[in-house]
Amino acid sequence: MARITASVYTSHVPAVGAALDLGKTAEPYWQPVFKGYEFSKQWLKDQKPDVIFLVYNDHANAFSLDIIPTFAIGTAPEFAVADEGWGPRPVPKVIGHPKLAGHIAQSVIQDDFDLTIVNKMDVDHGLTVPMSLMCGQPQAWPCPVIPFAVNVVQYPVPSGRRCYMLGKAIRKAIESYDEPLNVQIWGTGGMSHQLQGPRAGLINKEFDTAFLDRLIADPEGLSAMPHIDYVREAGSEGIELVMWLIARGAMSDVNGGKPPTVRHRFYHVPASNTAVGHLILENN
Amino acid sequence: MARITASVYTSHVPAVGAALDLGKTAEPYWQPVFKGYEFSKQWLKDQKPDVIFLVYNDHANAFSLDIIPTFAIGTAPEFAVADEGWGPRPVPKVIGHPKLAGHIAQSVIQDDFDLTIVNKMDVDHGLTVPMSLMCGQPQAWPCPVIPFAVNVVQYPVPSGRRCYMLGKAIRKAIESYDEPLNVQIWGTGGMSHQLQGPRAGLINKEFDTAFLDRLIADPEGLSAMPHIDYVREAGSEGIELVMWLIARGAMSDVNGGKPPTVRHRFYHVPASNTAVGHLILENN
Amino acid sequence: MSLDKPYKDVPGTTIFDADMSRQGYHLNQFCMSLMKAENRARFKANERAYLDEWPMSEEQKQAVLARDLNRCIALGGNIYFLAKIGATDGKSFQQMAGSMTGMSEEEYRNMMVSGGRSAEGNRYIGEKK
Amino acid sequence: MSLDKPYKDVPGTTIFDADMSRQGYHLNQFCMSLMKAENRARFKANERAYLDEWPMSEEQKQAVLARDLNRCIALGGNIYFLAKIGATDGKSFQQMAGSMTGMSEEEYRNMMVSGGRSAEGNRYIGEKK
Ligand SMILES: [Fe+3]
Ligand SMILES: [Fe+3]
Repeated sequence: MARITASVYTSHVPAVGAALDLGKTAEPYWQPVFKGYEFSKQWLKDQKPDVIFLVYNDHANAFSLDIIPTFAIGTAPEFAVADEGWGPRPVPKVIGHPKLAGHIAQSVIQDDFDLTIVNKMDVDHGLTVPMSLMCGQPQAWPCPVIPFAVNVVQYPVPSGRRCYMLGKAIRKAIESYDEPLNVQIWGTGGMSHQLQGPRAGLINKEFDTAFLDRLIADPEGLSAMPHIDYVREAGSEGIELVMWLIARGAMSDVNGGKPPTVRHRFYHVPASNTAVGHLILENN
Repeated sequence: MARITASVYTSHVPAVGAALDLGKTAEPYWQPVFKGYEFSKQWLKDQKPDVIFLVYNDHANAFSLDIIPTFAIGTAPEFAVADEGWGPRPVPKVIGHPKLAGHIAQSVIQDDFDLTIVNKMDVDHGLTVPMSLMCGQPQAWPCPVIPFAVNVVQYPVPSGRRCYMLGKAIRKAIESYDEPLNVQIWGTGGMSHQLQGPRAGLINKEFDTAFLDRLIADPEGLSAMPHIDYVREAGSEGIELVMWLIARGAMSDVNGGKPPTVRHRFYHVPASNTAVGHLILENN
Repeated sequence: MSLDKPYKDVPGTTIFDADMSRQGYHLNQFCMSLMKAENRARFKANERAYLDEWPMSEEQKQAVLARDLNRCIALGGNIYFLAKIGATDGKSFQQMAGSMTGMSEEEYRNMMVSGGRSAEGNRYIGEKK
Repeated sequence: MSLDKPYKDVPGTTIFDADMSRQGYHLNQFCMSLMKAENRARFKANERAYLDEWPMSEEQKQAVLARDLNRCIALGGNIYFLAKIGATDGKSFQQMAGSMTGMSEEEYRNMMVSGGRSAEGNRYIGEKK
């Protein structure tokens, strides 16, 4: 049977992708950011996941206001890299895993999550920046990726609790898949940031630190935090952090297993307008 | 405050639309079908709803396999009539109610239903045939309509239970809307039919009759019926009947109020490949 | 996949699930393309050439050319998509459905007028009719 | 609408909810159109003429012409959509965000390098800073 071996959490700041693509990683401004992912790149090479289930949000690239799915699962064989207005990032296209993705969709919908199934979707920096941070600049990504897009653009976004419960349903789905796959689940976005209005530039290190602490030790309690706390404390775009709860809900300890090992933890301010947070949890 | 005054249930057979559009309603084959809606047309005129919340499914017209939302709510100001392959039906375009639809979306998503919000969508016979049956052939539809599309094409479709609970959430949303609107909720599709394979043409009058009886008297129990019973007993396309449970879940009696009055009930076989069922329940 | 598929034992019936959808993706998207008058005209002018524009399997193309809807469904086609072929051919939904049953058009129509196909004997594969 | 909007008391912050989305629909869809190089070129050649192709309000058009992102947001714009205008103008996300704060580009950048804007005094409208 397939199993979830680890979860990875990371910001997906577009400027990080630009810094990488433009060869600026050694600049003093960017150097500390990329240093925080050095361990992670080696770790991923060693772990050799067969599939990454990658939770992210689209930023008005694949989905306009014409159609706004709360949860969209990508079941296509491949996904092109979106042109976000300055040409597509020079990174490999994303190879999907239609069979596992279809299986997850079938299982999770039967568990009363009202997914939208998507067979044609360009993936934006929300997905490609985490891949770049974790994999560097390879010719091809190391394994297939199942893109899972969450609406965090138009309010109301799904609640933290809903995301956490969805993670549990995704775990159940993956663990009922017949092939012995090593699956990782990644939650991306955040940490504190606000991109709009006179309050733009908000960063709340205390909030972010507490969020990381609770994500590790008390995800169930953390999942009860209402939207307004994210907005007030972590900025209007800090709401992206609800997506981390999907990955966390899929871990063993909250489904009757053992506590995970914290393999890596990193926090840095700033990257462009944003606080960068990163965490790796391994199941035991 | 807005309130749900009644629910309407009806098949949405495309051939019924064609019969109407081609002036065949007086033919012996079609006459009994349209006779079953004579009461209903007058009733609707008398009721003068301000808005109709219309639950239906798209039949591979608005949504291809590129994107398959489990639940999609139409929040646009208007919706064009789909060209299903032989030109759009000669019926009025559908005027939406963006403000109420947006309100419902906001409320229902916060109640953990993972809707897809749609601002551009052509509506097919699933929506327009019920409108024609209930309104005849007017120059404009008598009131705004909020289209609510349910995936019943690609399995797994949402469970009956999920649909029923969604109806309750929709009721809560509508009843929290500030304007004093008279809102009807319609559930469409069904009854027993199968359009594919050697078993095409299946009709199960006993099942349909029992379904109507239970929809009236025991909707909660009925909502527990698993998909396989629909498929086995009512044909592969009989699964559309789960949509009726959304409308039923929005009625007063299952939300702490009084039992509804059965204003009208009709059943006829056949219309093309399909058993036609129709029911009007009024809240008290 | 180890998900339950309890619908596998219903006779003469194919449930369009994730597996079928994956298999039939290009077949169904080809059907969808027939919603445009321009594409219908091109398809009618040269069916084979039009089909060759789609990454469908040869089996799927043959099934479309033969208008063998049962075969199309076995290969991942869904009836609501396949109906676009029928619309292109000027067939009604009743003609299409009937064509899958092995009955003549008249036999099928008569069966429907007489109350349709009974569920008796049609619930389980191998059930005594 | 009588739904709770607890986010109305957060200073300098507009939550893009159903009401804002309805108001800003055409403004945001205009922004989305700038994802195509061809449309960017047409917009740059004659901004006013391009805007006039969209059923936006005059206020919305003026806000776009003035690159007044705060005004755009007040009129229903969403920052991820508005970012397409910035991309067309060759502005970074940091330049765009900074332009809404009343700070110079350098001041904003320095604030971010020094740890960003504090949440202290920025949680509630009217809160003492
Ligand atoms: Fe983001
Ligand atoms: Fe239907």
